[in-house]
Amino acid sequence: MPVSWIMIILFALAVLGYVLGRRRALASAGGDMRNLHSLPSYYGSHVALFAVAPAVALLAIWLVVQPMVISSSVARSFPDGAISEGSSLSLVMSDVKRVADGLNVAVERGALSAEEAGSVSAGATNIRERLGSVGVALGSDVDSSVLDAAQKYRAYASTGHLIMTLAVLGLALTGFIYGMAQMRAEFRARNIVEHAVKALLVFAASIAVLTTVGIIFSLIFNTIEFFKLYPARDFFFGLTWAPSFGGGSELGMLPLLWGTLYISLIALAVAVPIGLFAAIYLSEYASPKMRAIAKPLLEVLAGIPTIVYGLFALLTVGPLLVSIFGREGLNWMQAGTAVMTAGLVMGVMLIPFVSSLSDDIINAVPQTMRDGSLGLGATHSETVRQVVLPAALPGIVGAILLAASRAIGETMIVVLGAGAAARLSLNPFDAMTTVTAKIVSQLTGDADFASPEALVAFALGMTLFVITLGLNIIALFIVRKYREQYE
Amino acid sequence: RDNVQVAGSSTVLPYASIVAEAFGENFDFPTPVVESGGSSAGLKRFCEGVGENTIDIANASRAIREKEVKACAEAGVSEIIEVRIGYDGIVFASQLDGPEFTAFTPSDWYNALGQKVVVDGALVDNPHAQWSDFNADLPAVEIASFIPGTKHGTREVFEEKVLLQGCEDTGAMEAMISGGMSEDDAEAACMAVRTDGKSVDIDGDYTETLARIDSNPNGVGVFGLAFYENNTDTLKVATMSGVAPSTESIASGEYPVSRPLFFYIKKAHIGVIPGLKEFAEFFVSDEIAGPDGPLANYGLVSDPELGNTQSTVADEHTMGTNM
Amino acid sequence: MNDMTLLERGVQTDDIKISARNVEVFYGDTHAIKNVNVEIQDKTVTAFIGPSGCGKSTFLRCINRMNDTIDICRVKGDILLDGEDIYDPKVDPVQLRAKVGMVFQKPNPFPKSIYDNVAYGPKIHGLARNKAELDEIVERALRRGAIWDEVKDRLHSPGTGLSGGQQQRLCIARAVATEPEVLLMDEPCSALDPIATAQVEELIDELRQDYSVVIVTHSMQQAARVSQKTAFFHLGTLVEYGATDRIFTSPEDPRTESYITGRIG
Amino acid sequence: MNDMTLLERGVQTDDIKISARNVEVFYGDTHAIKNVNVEIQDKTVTAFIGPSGCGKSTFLRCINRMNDTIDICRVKGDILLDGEDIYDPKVDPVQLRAKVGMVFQKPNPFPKSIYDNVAYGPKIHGLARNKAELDEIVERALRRGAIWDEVKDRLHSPGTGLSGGQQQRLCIARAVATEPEVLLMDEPCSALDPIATAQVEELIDELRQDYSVVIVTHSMQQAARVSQKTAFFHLGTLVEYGATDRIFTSPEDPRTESYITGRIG
Amino acid sequence: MSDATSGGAVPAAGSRRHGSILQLDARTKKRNAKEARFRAYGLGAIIIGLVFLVTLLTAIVSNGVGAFQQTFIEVPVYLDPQKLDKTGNRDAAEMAKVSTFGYTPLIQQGLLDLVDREGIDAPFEKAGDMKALISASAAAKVRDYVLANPDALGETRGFELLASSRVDGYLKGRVTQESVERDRNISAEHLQLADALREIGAIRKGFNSEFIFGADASESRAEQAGIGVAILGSFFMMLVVLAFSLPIGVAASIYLEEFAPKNRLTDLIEVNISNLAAVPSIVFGILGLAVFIEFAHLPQSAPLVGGLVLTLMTLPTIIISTRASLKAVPPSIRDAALGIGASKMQSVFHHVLPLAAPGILTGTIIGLAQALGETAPLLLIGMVGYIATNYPDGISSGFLDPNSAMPAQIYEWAKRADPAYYERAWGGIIILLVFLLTMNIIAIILRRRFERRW
Ligand SMILES: Nc1ncnc2c1ncn2[C@@H]1O[C@H](COP(=O)(O)OP(=O)(O)OP(=O)(O)O)[C@@H](O)[C@H]1O
Ligand SMILES: Nc1ncnc2c1ncn2[C@@H]1O[C@H](COP(=O)(O)OP(=O)(O)OP(=O)(O)O)[C@@H](O)[C@H]1O
Ligand SMILES: [Mg+2]
Ligand SMILES: [Mg+2]
Ligand SMILES: O=P([O-])([O-])[O-]
Repeated sequence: MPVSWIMIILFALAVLGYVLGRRRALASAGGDMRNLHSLPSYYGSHVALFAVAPAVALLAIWLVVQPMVISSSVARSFPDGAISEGSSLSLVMSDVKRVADGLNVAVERGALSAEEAGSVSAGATNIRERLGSVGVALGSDVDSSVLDAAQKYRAYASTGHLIMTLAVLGLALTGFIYGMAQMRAEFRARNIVEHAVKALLVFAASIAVLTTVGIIFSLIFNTIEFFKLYPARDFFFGLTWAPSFGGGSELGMLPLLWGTLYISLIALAVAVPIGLFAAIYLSEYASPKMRAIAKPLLEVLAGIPTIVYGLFALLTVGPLLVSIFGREGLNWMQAGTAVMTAGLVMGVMLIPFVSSLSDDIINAVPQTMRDGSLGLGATHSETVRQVVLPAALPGIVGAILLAASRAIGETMIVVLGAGAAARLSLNPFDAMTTVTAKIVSQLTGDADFASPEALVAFALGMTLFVITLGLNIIALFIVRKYREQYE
Repeated sequence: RDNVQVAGSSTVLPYASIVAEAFGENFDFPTPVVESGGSSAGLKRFCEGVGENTIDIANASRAIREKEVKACAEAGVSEIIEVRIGYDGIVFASQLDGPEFTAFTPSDWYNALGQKVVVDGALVDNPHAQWSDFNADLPAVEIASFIPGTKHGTREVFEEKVLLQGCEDTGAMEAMISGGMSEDDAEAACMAVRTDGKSVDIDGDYTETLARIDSNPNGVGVFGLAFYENNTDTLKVATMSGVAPSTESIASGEYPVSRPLFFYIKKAHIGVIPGLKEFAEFFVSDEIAGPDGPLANYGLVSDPELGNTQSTVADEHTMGTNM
Repeated sequence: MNDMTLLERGVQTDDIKISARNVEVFYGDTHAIKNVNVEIQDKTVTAFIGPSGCGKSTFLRCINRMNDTIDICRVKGDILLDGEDIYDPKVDPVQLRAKVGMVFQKPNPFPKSIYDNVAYGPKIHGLARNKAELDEIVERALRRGAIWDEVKDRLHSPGTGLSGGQQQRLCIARAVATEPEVLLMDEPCSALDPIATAQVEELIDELRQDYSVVIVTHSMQQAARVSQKTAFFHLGTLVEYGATDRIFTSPEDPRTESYITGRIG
Repeated sequence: MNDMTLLERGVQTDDIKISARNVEVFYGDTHAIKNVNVEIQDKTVTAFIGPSGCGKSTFLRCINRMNDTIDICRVKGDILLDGEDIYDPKVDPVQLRAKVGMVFQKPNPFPKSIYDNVAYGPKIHGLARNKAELDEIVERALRRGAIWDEVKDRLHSPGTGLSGGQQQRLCIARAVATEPEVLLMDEPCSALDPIATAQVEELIDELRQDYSVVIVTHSMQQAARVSQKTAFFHLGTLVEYGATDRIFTSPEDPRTESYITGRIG
Repeated sequence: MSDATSGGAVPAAGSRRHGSILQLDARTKKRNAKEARFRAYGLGAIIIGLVFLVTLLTAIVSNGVGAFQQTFIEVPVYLDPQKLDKTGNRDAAEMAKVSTFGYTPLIQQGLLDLVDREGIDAPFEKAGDMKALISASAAAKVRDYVLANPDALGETRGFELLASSRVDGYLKGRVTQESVERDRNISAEHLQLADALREIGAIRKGFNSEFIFGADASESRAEQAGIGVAILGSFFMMLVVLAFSLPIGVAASIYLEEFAPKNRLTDLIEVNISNLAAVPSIVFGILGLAVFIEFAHLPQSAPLVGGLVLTLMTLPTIIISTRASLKAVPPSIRDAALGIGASKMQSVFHHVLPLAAPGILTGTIIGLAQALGETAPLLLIGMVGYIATNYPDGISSGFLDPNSAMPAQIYEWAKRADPAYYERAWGGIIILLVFLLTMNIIAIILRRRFERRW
């Protein structure tokens, strides 16, 4: 039975469980839900939950584990000499799997009958071609040992699948009956259901953690590879960033890190005051109408594609700055692309991150706080600065951190606005670049993908990850320290 | 999967997309998907392994490297067909109504951008501020050049065919070697670009270079021939060592700065992915890749040895085996 | 209303601190205060009494324009402070509120330390020249709020961690710290035990020497104890206003009488 | 404490609803409740009195485990409801709170309509089978909370737009709507006028027929009027507990006496 | 105790002014000035923001409106059976063998004939000279027509074809007689011819619905490119993002803010989430490639995968804003619910969450806006390039078939050499913003319903 069918059956069981469970619980309470411990719907959900959750969990685990078990047992039975020169067991196994899958697909599409598929032999038919015709690619021709293994694989798999189907449906039924058996008036259905909901919440929270794990895993191997090719010391403490194709690149990350910091700082110096003042104005001073219009308008700033900002930096802001700070003006600036250009434009993009979130948080501060302050003869601005903002601080810090994060992660504006020069300089009118920009450029560049010049992207990603982690930990402690809770 | 999946170089992308579009129009196969993302990223995905969830063709603006071939083989991609589709000309262009940048030599570029140059017989840190400082025929304007960033394969070509050449021509190379550098070091030093802001690396694409030149009248930029040909109304191109860039002069080898473009086919997918072989053959057919085909029309320098390429594809001739 | 005639005479005496003329207040469509006329004397304690929901708080909030903060609230009529219309566009509500302090019905300490709660007013009004003076002001205010002993050891812990009654006294301390000329107190003793109540009443009495105090209370006894004048509100109207003694001994309006004797609510 | 002996006798009587043994409560390092032992009888009104900040609310919140929500609050000792330890890990605080309802010191209506405020409890406890029944429950609760007349025309306007006293009565109505077995009321009449107070007291008296009511009050009179038992707290300790008559007429502890006669605060 | 009186020793600090409330005292004036300044800063901030917005929008609109107009050219084409059906038996398979390359000359000849017939004075003799006027897409259009209507062979039919991007640019003023002087693709004479054809009505400018509904085209056919398929790609991606990131984000926030025990582990998760917000988006692409394509074997270039990657990228934004707004809900609300016997779960879902809804929606708006405009991660999972060529033919193929997304399409166009694409890129941005605004308006309406101050 295909997995989708099993899912449909489980779903049907859940619906049935809900209806029957609810009914039975009500019946046990003499039809009056006031005698029930929990609301009737909780009882229904309870039965549905027990019918489905364990079964789905089993199904999921089984689907992941079965192929592993089968391939290891097939691999074990593989004759030692059967692996040809220059190949490896894992490669052969992936061929085995592909052949096995291919035969299944062929049967499904009617290219082979089930018996034919079970009895094909390596010599008789050109399997590679026949599988090819149903869209299954094989890395090399199929020899008999692979074919045997594939047949074995198919046999195990179909047995496994049968057992799985029985086990899952059995478990579902057991859960169903168990759930039904508990349908008594005094049964604490709500607690169980809420535990399940809580488990869901935990699961959702753990997705964030899993993402982190995933990111680390998808970066770590290539990072290690990079450090095998390039000395870590030079990477972390090198003052020059000069990749070159012929080898002999200098890949010191400090200039990039400095650029990242510098640009983010300027961006925040623009976005935080503007955003915060805008938020304050919107939530404290603006008429509801103005707020209803201005807030979403500002939010549009967050939605303009960054490439537009990049072009804006390159074509408008850069030349403007040059005309003021360039040779004709103060002579601090050589060209339009500079930290300042990118920082300013990025700051504009980040305004809504600060303004909209802060506005919501400020708006949530209870009116009694304001009344308390105004009643003492404070001006509105004093109230805002000394009472409302401190009360809203944790949320505002969150918004600012989000903006900072966005600044660190931004590429397009940096590429177009700040130039691609990796440089350690204090002058904000110099061109610089950031870690993120370089991750993108090295990753999409032309260097040999196994060379340090390409792999450095992963090391940069990893390092940036660790650094921002550190910054976030610091931020957490600061927020803890200044947190104010109203009421 | 019933469509051909192509990924890789953004330089090859325009050509591949022209072919893919025509292929979709003229064949019953669905239009191939051509992703961009860079030669390296494309080859990396190409070498992930065989099977439906991997790509069939990798475009590259350089030849696949030894190490990559090895990595490919380790992942089971052992049979690769290499197809050279033509050449990408690299040109030097400036604002149409900017200063008279009409003729360059490699020496000029080396003098303008090299880190160490020869002045009055001595090797010194590059002191040149204006083009006319070293070549009176060039305009007396600030040096402002926009060259491909170190991520671009074009940069490699620029370094080897222009800077290194210029380094030798101006005698800087000699001065370096006589100054005690090994030949390799000297070569590396020749290809080092000054970092004082006169030369700006462009990590983006030619559109960005164009925008930079738009906003800086004295700027000179490095472009692909195709890009230039589509923007002749805003750019003027300079000759290199007296040769004007054109598909003809590049094909004949007169114009020195160009690089070959390739794509790589996963042989294991031929016969499996419908239309793969047809697409490859269509790509290199005379109608398409020939000197009058739409590719050449768009700026690809068509390969004088296109015939060989066609038979490579037809025979599914993989790399590393003899013809 | 006939009981108003009694007041009309007082209009020109200069010890009138606040006089309200034909005040009407609306919350949206709800007519919460109906044509109220009242004159509040300086250096007196005036008590507002009346059943819950009759508009005492609303009227109180009119006097220092705290109603401005409620969007849907509209105020009509004139309220004069020292003969000046507080709803005059030229009037700065901030300056007004510095003069007319307020203690709210629900204690609302700031989410700050106890010290900062009290020091806040003096700081913004610049009442202290230095830290020592500020400390002094804070201590004095907390003592007057009858809460000093309970909090002197935890001045820097949050004001929100206090008990209900403590919060109420903190808010009183906070209000007196700014030395307002008029102090509006909305049920300042509702959460206080008798002893604390007595102390606050003592404070009110003390304040009366210099200032004018308006207090909303539900306790007839308290009104009788602390106030010299009493105003009785009912369903948004000011039913009767006069000397406390008189109101409690010989109310003129039958409604006042029923309320005092506990018959209407 | 010697006054406890008086209670020890009552331990085995089966009309004990709640019994607290050696309860200690800490807020961080502050020791807010010190070794309190008390037995609260069923179908009785018990009054907690004592100066502000002495721990009445804290102890009250222990009884339905509302203190769980304060991070820094720790409770030691046992509190038994019908003989079962409510701090037992097996106990579901939710179920407990459904049985032991609470009216908070500061009125805290939900920012929803008046109707929804009251209907919420019955809804989540499944007390009504249909809309009509729910309407009935809501009306009855609002009537018992002595606020029906004032809000019957604006049931669907927000509960937060009510006056202080109205909010308090709304919260009372909300609590009785769920028909708890024990009702904890933290100064339920603090913002109420005498008439409303009388109505609430009537309600309390009515509730006593079936349930157990614990009320915190600062008004000796009120304690005397409504309660059968009175507990006097001082600085976190339970100083004296006994029949209300006795406490008010012949207190055993000198502190109780001083408090009742208005000498300590 | 005599707290109340013992404080009398302190001199009444800062003797109070008894001035008129109509006259501001010096200090109040100063404070009011400060207040006014503060307020002005706020207003200024908003104005600055709006000025930037207006500047950007003006730039976008002025650069992009051109994309919504397109030049068409009406050409009578003689469908020559000799060329198009060599066998003459109208066999579809046989006819399909004639590729677009076979059709091109017929079309060009058709135009040349038209020019001659109308007596327009033009220095062109060869059919090939007409190439510069007509889009390369024309051949496919005619071919499709012929294959669908074999009966038309031998007749002359009028086709409304796309003009080439240069002619289009000429009519829009982007290309001028002078600027084409150096253009290898077209000459000034062509432009004069175009003018003449316009006089007789064979060339006209019209609304470019193809741009809004069409598919991408190759580099050499800027005039044919449309963003329609990419819109669908983005649409399906946003469906995925919304379906996953909002529930997961809110659920995660609820757990962390309301249920999680406050310990090291939750701190770790918290830090971890804010850290994810700082991960460059391309790294999410790396992750997506590894997890969804290489590990889970989901198809490449599929909106489903793109959506999943963007979901992971948006989650931190939603979680951070949701947590901030949950934190802002006053504890008394929770107490009130718990006090009448609601479970923690009920108090959260019934009371806290609705009050936090505005903040959640804001986070969602911003997160989705970010996701909608993001290109970098799509680069690695194969959604950037020449991809969107066909409309998906159903819901599941909408999620699974190769497709691009609006920002990726725009990014691609902006890179292309033909200046006509530059205009399309901006036009695409206009459409992207319209899409974004529609999305926002829905969220904003919802948000306003939840907003209230208590
Ligand atoms: N959340 C808290 N954090 C720290 N301390 C607290 C907290 N809540 C109460 N306290 C302290 O515990 C003690 C007892 O407080 P509780 O609220 O129980 O007093 P109470 O008897 O109810 O007083 P009142 O009559 O003023 O309401 C007080 O000293 C108070 O400051
Ligand atoms: N923000 C508001 N929105 C709408 N109506 C309101 C608002 N505040 C008060 N009201 C209504 O105005 C009337 C007067 O309210 P007010 O608060 O002045 O009463 P009060 O006399 O202070 O009562 P209490 O003694 O209960 O505090 C009441 O009916 C109340 O419901
Ligand atoms: Mg009131
Ligand atoms: Mg209390
Ligand atoms: O994209 P490229 O690899 O050609 O630079």
